[in-house]
Amino acid sequence: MSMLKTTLPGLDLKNPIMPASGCFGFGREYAQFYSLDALGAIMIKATTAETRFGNPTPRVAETSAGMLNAIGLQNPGLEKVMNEELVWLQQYDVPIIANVAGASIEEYVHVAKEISTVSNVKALELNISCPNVKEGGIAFGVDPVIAARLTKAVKDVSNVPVYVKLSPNVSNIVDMAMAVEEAGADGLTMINTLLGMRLDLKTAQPVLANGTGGLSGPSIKPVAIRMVYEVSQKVNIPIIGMGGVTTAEDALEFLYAGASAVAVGTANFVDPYVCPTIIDELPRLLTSLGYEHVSECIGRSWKKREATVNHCS
Amino acid sequence: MSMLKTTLPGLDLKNPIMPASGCFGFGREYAQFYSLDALGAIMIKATTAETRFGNPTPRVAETSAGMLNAIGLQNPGLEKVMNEELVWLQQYDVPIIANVAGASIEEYVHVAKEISTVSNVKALELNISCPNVKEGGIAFGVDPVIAARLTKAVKDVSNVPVYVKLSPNVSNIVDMAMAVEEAGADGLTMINTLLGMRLDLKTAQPVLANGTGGLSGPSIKPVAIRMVYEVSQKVNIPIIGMGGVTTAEDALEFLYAGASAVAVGTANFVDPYVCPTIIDELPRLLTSLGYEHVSECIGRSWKKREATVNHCS
Amino acid sequence: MIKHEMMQVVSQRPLTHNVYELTLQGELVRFMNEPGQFVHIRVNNDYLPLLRRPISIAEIDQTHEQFTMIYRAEGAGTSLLAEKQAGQSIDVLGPLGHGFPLDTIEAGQTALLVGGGIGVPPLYELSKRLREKGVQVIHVLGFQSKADVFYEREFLALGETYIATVDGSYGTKGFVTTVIDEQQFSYDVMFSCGPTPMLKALENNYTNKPLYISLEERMGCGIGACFACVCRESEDSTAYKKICSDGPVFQAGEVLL
Amino acid sequence: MIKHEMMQVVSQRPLTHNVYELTLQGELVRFMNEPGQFVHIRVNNDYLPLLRRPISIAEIDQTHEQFTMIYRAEGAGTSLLAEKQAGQSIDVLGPLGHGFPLDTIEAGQTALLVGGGIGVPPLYELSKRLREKGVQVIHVLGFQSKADVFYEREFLALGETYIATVDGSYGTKGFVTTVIDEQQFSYDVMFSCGPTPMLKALENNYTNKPLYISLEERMGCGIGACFACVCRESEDSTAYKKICSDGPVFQAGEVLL
Ligand SMILES: Cc1cc2nc3c(=O)[nH]c(=O)nc-3n(C[C@H](O)[C@H](O)[C@H](O)COP(=O)(O)OP(=O)(O)OC[C@H]3O[C@@H](n4cnc5c(N)ncnc54)[C@H](O)[C@@H]3O)c2cc1C
Ligand SMILES: Cc1cc2nc3c(=O)[nH]c(=O)nc-3n(C[C@H](O)[C@H](O)[C@H](O)COP(=O)(O)OP(=O)(O)OC[C@H]3O[C@@H](n4cnc5c(N)ncnc54)[C@H](O)[C@@H]3O)c2cc1C
Ligand SMILES: Cc1cc2nc3c(=O)[nH]c(=O)nc-3n(C[C@H](O)[C@H](O)[C@H](O)COP(=O)(O)O)c2cc1C
Ligand SMILES: Cc1cc2nc3c(=O)[nH]c(=O)nc-3n(C[C@H](O)[C@H](O)[C@H](O)COP(=O)(O)O)c2cc1C
Ligand code: FES
Ligand code: FES
Repeated sequence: MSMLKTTLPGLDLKNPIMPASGCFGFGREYAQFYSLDALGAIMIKATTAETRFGNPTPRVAETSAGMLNAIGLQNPGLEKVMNEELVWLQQYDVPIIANVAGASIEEYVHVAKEISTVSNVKALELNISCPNVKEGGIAFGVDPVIAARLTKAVKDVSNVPVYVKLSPNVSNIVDMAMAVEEAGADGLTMINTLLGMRLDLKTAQPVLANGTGGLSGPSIKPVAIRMVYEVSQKVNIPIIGMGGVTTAEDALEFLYAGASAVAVGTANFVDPYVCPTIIDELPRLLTSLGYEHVSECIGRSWKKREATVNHCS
Repeated sequence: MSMLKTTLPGLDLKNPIMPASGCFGFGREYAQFYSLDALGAIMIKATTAETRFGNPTPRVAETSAGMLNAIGLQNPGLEKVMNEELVWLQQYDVPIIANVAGASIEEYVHVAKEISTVSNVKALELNISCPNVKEGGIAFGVDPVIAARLTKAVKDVSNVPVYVKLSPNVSNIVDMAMAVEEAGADGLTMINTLLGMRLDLKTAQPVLANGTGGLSGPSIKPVAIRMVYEVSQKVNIPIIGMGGVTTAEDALEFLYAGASAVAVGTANFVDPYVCPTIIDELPRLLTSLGYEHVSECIGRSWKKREATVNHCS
Repeated sequence: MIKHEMMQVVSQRPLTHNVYELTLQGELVRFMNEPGQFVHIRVNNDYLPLLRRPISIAEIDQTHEQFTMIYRAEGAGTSLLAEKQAGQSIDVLGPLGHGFPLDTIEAGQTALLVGGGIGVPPLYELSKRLREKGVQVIHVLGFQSKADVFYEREFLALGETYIATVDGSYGTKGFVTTVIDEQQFSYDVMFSCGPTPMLKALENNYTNKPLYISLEERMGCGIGACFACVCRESEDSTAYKKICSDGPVFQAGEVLL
Repeated sequence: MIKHEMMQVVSQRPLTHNVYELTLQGELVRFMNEPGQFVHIRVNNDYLPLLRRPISIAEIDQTHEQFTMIYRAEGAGTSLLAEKQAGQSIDVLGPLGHGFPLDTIEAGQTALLVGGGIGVPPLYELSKRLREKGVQVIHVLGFQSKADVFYEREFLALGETYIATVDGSYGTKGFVTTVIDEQQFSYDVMFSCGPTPMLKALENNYTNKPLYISLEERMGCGIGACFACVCRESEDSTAYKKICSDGPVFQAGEVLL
């Protein structure tokens, strides 16, 4: 397994594969299928200061090789997440990346400050890009200035490294990435969902009660790969890549593009074992392609072969 | 057939279905399969001032329910398009929408001025959004100010109405749409392709010689529907919608979203008869849903039922 | 215990022009116990369609490790499901959720089972289990028209069965509530599954006896992880239930319809 | 004349561990004439995979309205194609492009047919047609290893046949050029299909006789409409040819490799 070992700010990962936020709850459900110890890390569902009910239903719709969701940040709220979910997760030897959300900079700061004190929370993931929250989420995600301000405010209070989750719904993803890097982000996670919509044939109305929703799944992978490729060449902080990953081959494509680790979202709904399956298959895939360590693949699409052979295992 | 009759600035359409630019060449190839008279209109391949070879090959790659292309505006150049392709197209009773491209405002203006004098060219489609042209195309497509300036310059010289083709690779598509509307655009066409990428598993290199390419096909439909829905509520000029249309149901979804007509791109490669098939099936579909005229469907997702019952046939 | 298994198709047959009965075999059946639970089915190995489809368990046969589903082939997923043939295998996740509580009623008492359209199937296993327990069952089943009626004979074999059709082409013209109002059944517990407007009508009109209802919602994970399928507990609180894991069966009033 | 037809699978059989021979039947065959043309195949009704796959016509049987393809099952599309069985139908667009020009050689003359790997198939129909015309044929076929060799017997039945394998496990160790250089064949026209490096080597090394080559490129439409498959005519001009409609067969020098 040591060929998969990966080190990122705040995170000592057995392997670079983890479930993406919002697609794995707080782990309880998937623990019915396999031990969560197998995972590199777990990105838990977005947490806000108070309990949130989120959007009306229907909240999901299917598209060609993808799905739309408009959950609307439903979560049990900071207190319950800290006192129940994170405590329950302590039984596993797996670092937690806490996805932090809010409707104001103050809310983000409050949640970040508190949740980053929990011992198994090894990093924060700033969810500045959720397209389903209307009270301001959108503005954070598409404006480099606000994103940087938010990043800085959270960095100031966080006990653990801060990863900023980028929205793909922007003209220039590199600008966003560089702005949050400069503001002190320790890493990036990307991409969140693309804003999309589906209309019902009979009623002509949106299938989602919320109207629009976030597009995820295999259909968005080419956009995600392009963005990781662009951003990884311009920033010096690591990237956790995601968007449509379903197989070990998909995960490898993200590493090639420049991600240091890979998250799996929608695919968990299709196959509850998808994360451990990818973790199992990755070493074989790497070996078959002549790699000795996963780190050799990172950014290989744009780095010279020579430049990547010194791996850290 | 009169239930499909559609009138747009410069365009008297037998039906609202037309092949999208770049996916139909100049019509010659598809004329081997059916008479081009069947089509509502034809959007011809982007035309530039001089012959362009475009990008190196491979120029296409497959993705989940989609494809990437990086053709790079290859075309025979203005003179040949005017003297050969458009002359050949005269034999058909079908309005031509000429897709105009260039590397500078001057080139756009020159091409627009000349090509808009050809008698079967009933409208121009300003291709400000081609993600594959590096010399400046991108800037036009993501900056409202430049897009407006270009639109105005072309409007000043064009003999026919000007439709501006919007890029989806922007933070705010409504801003772009409103900017070009204010600059005098007679209509909008949307969306062009999403910028994407695919890496080869063995070499770790991009599959496309150009690196990135434009994503099209069913996978992008939810993004296109969302954008047409947003823009159609904010502008007073008509929209020709596109992005992943494969069936009559898909076309109807675009009408519901707010498009007045619909273009079909990638699907032509899969099924050369796709346009006439959609045109055949549309009346039956409309009737089965209780519509008497295609115009009743336009913007139905956001308009009140009452507001749309006065149709124009 | 939730299992994931490639189950074998034992048989598939049409019950009406668009409703099919599909029987699957596999070890997963051993874990099925409550009537009203469902399975989450992946109809295709690739991404078209991407998501699983939730379908109720209509009958459980532990002896042969088989269970039966009854579903309407309508959209992309169920249409593909209808093409499956004996000998093929299907990717099943289940059993999921909590079913109808059998312990709310005792031998000798009477249960009123009210089903609407494609909500009828889970009532079949429920009815069998209630009968096994010595409970009397009355079935009131609503359909659009005569052509949509299925399993009348099967329900009749278990107890009194009334059919309502919206267009009156069979049984009583009207809704299940038309039958219930006409017949003035005396019963102890009502169990129901069907479209939300029907469940609402039952919840509003028949308040003097316990009522259990099974809900439907579009799902992502089907196991409680994604928050796609929630419903509120009441209008003025953020408290919620997940239909996939807390339900799909709830007591009337437990959640907001 | 390009046709679009749902053609019937007559037979499918493996030739090597990953190369298959697939025979289809249908009216479309009537329009096939030039050896070296190809068909564009939709392997699935849905969008996975989305694009058609270009495959050469390896043999034409007008009597039975059948034609044969030989292809390597590797990626998503060809792997699905390999699952098709007799009796099923496949969506075919064709025949496409321009094949090898038979009129460049006369009865009594000798043709040298040089194929590499999965470029070998179109040479089979070509060889048959040349023989029909009274032309002598010599075949030089290159493969990776012994396990990859196919159709040796079929080619032998038409004329002298030399095999080269990269690892030397069968025939001559090396490339097709190794064989050609060793044997010093005397011939009148060379026809070739295979990987671009091979075609380049032929174009550079054997310049004293006419050479026709068949090219491959990733395709969109397959009929000349999308500009996906172009190649330049020369380095210093914007002139180009489309492989799908102007080719796939070109005379050496006509396009830039
Ligand atoms: C707990 C539960 C039990 C069910 N039991 C049965 C049953 O026994 N028999 C039966 O015929 N149907 C049942 N349904 C409804 C069934 O899930 C849908 O009819 C089916 O998912 C539609 O899929 P499709 O491929 O035909 O439609 P599509 O239109 O292709 O579906 C698109 C998406 O919407 C979802 N969807 C569409 N309609 C529904 C719906 N009514 N409920 C939930 N999701 C929907 C699909 O699952 C899919 O994700 C049940 C639903 C739930 C939640
Ligand atoms: C004119 C022509 C004739 C051909 N004849 C044959 C033949 O007789 N036998 C045979 O085995 N192969 C032939 N090929 C190559 C064949 O088209 C590819 O092997 C096949 O498309 C790969 O598809 P896949 O699903 O296995 O791969 P994937 O990796 O799933 O393909 C992804 C995409 O890339 C394209 N692609 C991948 N490799 C190639 C390639 N080498 N050439 C063109 N497109 C490619 C696919 O068509 C598809 O669009 C021919 C190609 C051309 C252009
Ligand atoms: C149902 C659902 C809920 C999600 N919730 C969150 C969330 O709470 N916070 C967040 O940052 N991202 C959320 N996401 C986005 C995913 O973490 C991920 O970025 C995205 O889905 C792309 O990955 P995928 O294609 O593998 O799903 C959610 C996605 C889905 C499908
Ligand atoms: C191969 C290819 C070439 C294209 N060339 C052009 C072009 O020249 N000009 C243009 O405006 N759009 C071009 N497009 C974009 C299409 O016109 C269309 O906007 C896009 O493909 C989305 O529609 P679709 O999903 O139906 O293909 C091209 C698309 C493809 C796939
Ligand atoms: S479907 Fe995911 S929580 Fe119910
Ligand atoms: S594949 Fe479209 S032009 Fe050749």
